[in-house]
Amino acid sequence: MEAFFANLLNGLSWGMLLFLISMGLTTVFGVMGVLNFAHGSLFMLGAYLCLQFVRWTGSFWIGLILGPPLVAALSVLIERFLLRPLYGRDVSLQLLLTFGLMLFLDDGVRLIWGAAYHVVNPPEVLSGSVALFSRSYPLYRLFLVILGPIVGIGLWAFFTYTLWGKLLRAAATDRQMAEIVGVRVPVLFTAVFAFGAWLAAVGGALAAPHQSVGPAMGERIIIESFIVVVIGGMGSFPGAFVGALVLGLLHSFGTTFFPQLQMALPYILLAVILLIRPRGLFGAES
Amino acid sequence: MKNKSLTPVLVLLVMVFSAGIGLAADKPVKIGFAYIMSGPFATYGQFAKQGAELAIDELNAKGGILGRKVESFFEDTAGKPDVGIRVIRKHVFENGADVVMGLDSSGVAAAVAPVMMELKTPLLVTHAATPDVTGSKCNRYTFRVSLNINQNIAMASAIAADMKSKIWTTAGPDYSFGHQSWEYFQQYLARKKPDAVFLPQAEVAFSPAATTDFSSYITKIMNSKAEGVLISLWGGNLIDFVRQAADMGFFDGKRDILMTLGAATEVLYALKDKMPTGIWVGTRYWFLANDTPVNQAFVEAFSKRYNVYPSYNAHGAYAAVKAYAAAAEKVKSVEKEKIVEGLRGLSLELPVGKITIRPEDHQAITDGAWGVTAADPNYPIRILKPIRKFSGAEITPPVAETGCKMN
Amino acid sequence: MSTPILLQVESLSRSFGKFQALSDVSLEIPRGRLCALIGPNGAGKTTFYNVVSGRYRPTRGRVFFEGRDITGVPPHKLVKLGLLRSFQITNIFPALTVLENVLAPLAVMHGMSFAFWRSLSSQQKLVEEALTILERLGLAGQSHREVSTLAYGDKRLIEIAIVLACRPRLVLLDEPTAGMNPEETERMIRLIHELAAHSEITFFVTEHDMKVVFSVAQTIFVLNQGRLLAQGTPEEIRANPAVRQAYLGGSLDAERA
Amino acid sequence: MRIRRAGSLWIVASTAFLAAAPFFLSTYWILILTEILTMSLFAMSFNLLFGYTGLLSFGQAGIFGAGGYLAVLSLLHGPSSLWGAFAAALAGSALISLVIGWFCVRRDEIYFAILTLGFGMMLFTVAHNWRSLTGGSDGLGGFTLPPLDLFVWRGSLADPRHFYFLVLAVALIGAILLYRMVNSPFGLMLRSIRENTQRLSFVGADVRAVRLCAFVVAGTLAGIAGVLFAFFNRIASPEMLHWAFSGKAVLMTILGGSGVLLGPAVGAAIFFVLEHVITAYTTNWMVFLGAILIVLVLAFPRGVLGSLLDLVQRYRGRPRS
Repeated sequence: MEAFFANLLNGLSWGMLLFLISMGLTTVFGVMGVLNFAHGSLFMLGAYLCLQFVRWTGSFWIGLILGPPLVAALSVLIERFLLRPLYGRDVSLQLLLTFGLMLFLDDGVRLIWGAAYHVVNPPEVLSGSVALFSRSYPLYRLFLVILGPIVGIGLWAFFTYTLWGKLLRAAATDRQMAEIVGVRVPVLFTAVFAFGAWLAAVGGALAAPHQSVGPAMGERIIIESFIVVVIGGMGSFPGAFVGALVLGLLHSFGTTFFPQLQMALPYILLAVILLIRPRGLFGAES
Repeated sequence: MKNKSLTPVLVLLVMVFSAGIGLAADKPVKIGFAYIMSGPFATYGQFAKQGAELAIDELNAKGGILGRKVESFFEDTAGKPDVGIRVIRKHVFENGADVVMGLDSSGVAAAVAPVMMELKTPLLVTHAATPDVTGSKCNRYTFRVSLNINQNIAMASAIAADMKSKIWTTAGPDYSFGHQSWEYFQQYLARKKPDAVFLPQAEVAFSPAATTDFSSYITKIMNSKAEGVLISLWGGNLIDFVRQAADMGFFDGKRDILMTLGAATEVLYALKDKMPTGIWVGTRYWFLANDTPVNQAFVEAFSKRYNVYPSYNAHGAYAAVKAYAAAAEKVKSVEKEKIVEGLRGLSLELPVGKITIRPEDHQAITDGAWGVTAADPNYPIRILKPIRKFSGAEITPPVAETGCKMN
Repeated sequence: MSTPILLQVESLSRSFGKFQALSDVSLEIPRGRLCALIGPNGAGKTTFYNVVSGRYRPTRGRVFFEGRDITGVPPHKLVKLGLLRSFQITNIFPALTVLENVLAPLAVMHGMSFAFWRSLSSQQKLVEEALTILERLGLAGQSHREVSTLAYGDKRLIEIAIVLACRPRLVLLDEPTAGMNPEETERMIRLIHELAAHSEITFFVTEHDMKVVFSVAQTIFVLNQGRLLAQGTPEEIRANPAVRQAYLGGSLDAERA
Repeated sequence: MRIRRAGSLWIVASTAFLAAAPFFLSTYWILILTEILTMSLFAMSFNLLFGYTGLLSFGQAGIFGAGGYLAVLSLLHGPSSLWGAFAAALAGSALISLVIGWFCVRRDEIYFAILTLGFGMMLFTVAHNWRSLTGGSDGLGGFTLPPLDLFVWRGSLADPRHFYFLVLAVALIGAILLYRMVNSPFGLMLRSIRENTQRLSFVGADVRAVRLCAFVVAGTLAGIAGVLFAFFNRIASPEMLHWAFSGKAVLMTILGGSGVLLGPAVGAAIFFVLEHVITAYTTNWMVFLGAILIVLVLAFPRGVLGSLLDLVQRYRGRPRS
């Protein structure tokens, strides 16, 4: 029983990180139709910037608050000067461009911060562990598990109740409609891309105390977030939440029960879901 | 590209003439290095480069090899077999390397080693630990100056034999390195301790290389009935594992733990005081393991130049350059076939201790050291105290066991 | 073979949830007669087309084509039988040339979808057939242009060309002049007349533009709120008070004026 | 099809160059050229799906790698015959692509891409984890290269020049096959599917079957390219099946131009030469490669070859057809 709960918590905390990253990915895809390969690199930048702020100020919170806006600012430039010329052209060009961006950023951080592995400590309040089911469980992980739904609810409220949120949602479901009702699409696109980047960077900053910070940490997570987005349904927010949870739990329980298959499990899940529900769990069927 | 056609002819002419007239001293000795210089494991390439450059500068300061200057070329294998083969071919055909050294990933080493038979150029493996390179895939041109899996695991099993744990499990990377480490551990420990029990394959914890969240593997081990754990994770994986395991109460003293590469300095530098104390850890070279003048000079020169203590990969590259120089001096030539003869059976004093390259399989018989992690105010990182040293002879499996058939 | 009635629809109904899009529509289209379907917005014209062309299954009722029950037969099988539809929004192959747009359906018709070793340009028969169709539509001169570079009206013609390439006996034309300027509309009307007169093809048109309908059709069917309101010659329809009522008076007269 | 005469002149000239290359290039550049040709075949096979049919496959590497493994397995456990190895890979990769394709061609666009990625990664897992058969992560090597038996003449594949000619011949055959294919009625079906899948099915074509056919052809050619790659490196390694390797084909194709048959080949050449030039100056080559890619995408949106052909056309004053 305690093993079950431990696995549950393990899966949930990993799922929550995945959720944050996939949220940005799915928003950007849903609204802009851009599949951003460099999304993982923005996640990585969030982690590195957090590391840098921790070095300067010693405070994780400052890194968490100040790092992501910087990444968002960078992505405004990326959207404005690199992506924008490609709108309306073949989607493959965006794919290639963001792929080039990924190479650039992944190796670029190595030039700035070096190739060594870096470690960011969790903030004082969240370090250590608590007793749970006759086991000790890291406080930081519990923080992630709780933070996930809070962020999820926050985003949900944002998308449901605020004007910007409604606009985003409208644009995600029907871009032309948004244009007709007078949304300034270029501004919206920039904002959406920056918002996605901000979410990715928040994820990166939150991941920093949890895993070592190194180049290409984004490359590892990008495929898993792709899978989350696709099984959840492209552009679907609840889909990203459920997809991330499913993948997180599959990871933790799969390790215990299907160790030989664990590498293939996400892909098997992906194939099965896409064959049964072609547009993902929460995707609108065409 | 156009005048490439003339290059071989010219080179040949130059060689013939220079051999005849004795102008060989003018031509530098070229060493081609192939390491991971990009991506998540780039730190290994960087360390190796530091070690190699230190060794080359030392040699050149003393007039080079046989009076010839030593030149180096570095190429990035990216940790991929096809790229590894391409850059080794580039070294041989394009850079005109007299010898090639390096290789971090076992997969790359396993792919490159057989190709050396066609390239007819000596290869000194300095990091990759797969037994095959000096085992089933051994060949005339492939050598290894660093510790391999078998040697390291022999030490691990010797230490494990003295522990009270009977039931063992493993946490390792889910590729050949992790699986082989576990298989040799079972084989060696069963010899020393026949009543040892090993958990079946489905109950041990092998994690894919891309894993960053180890919690489920840690949970799996903690829930098993194992008393002892062999951890063959390394690099970033090990750092993540140790941090997450510490938070989950894994190091509560209830189980015996062996980390085969826990004493790697890149790991210790990253973890600093997050590395628990009192854990048995191994490495391929520990900078405090012996106090010979050679080692002291190396550690001093290295830390002065780069501001960090030398990692095992830095030592590997350093050792390879020094071994090559020694072989060249021994046979008074850098001609490839002669170097092969020179390396066979070569003995020399290195920072790690005295090594001998076994002529039968080209594996270096090298001393090793494990130790228990401890805090020391004089060092920014955890150090090993006490240290248990092993002689090369006792940890190197006999040639018959390696599966090597030298041709 | 030559049944006088080409298409026969028997009490066709289709509902979406509670909404009854079509109820109990019955009509007959004789071979060679140019017929049109009209009705105010939301009258069920598009649903009717979608049901007849096999995109939707009817909730009730049957469709017969040349005496054969085709209820629920999918579109690509109807093509083989000779029943085709054109699309309201231009539905062509944008980056292909004009000629290729016609060759593609022709290759399908000739069972050459999988011929991978023969050169396309050496298929004389195919190319000639394609050029004949293009000539008829006045597009032969542009056969090597990419269709995405054509004017809107010409793109609509490509749509017709694709349909003709499938050797249809009955073509459902869904608003063939939608979005066209007067000149293009004029040309389309002439074309439909000409094709109807000089080929074996029967056309069944829906239109918004009453002018087009009344200048083209020999028989007109009026659909209102999913029901067949009236049918007859243009004169009869014009005189029908129920139809006038459905179109809120005025509009029919306005068209005439 | 456009600019035909000048185009065929170029093709004849470059074929002549490729055929004569071993007589004046250094061994290293012959090896690089061998790799370029192998990757060209792989990328062109990918482009039959991507550029011509509009299907972005991220699982192409899975079949490429499977071809390589099957050839090596047939050498290790069967006769030492080059043609036997090719036959095993051909049959195997055709069968594998038939099975994978059967599932994947039902989906469009991004869903097709992700689904193929999933199947490719399943194949990767098999190669990576089935240690007793595939050698696991270290790959499957240790075979002796079969003799190059041309019935009238015997060569040695260990000789880089002989190996080069084999690769050149296979790549040329592949290119000719693809050329005939894209200019056939079948090729027109593929392009029509790319342009408007729904429209084609409305004129009575069996779109799924056509797509499946293209998938099998592309897969089989990829498998053959995989054999060449495995033989060239003397090993079949799991990396060959990884999605990142498919990514390489995507990269080369878009770089060269997906709208032109030889675009992927040009892209492969650019990629290798770029890599070579950049690594000669810096070890931080990925930063530069990334930056150059970004510039190329913005400057040559139709790929280098595609954009060049456009330029030539504009120069000649003909309207873009």
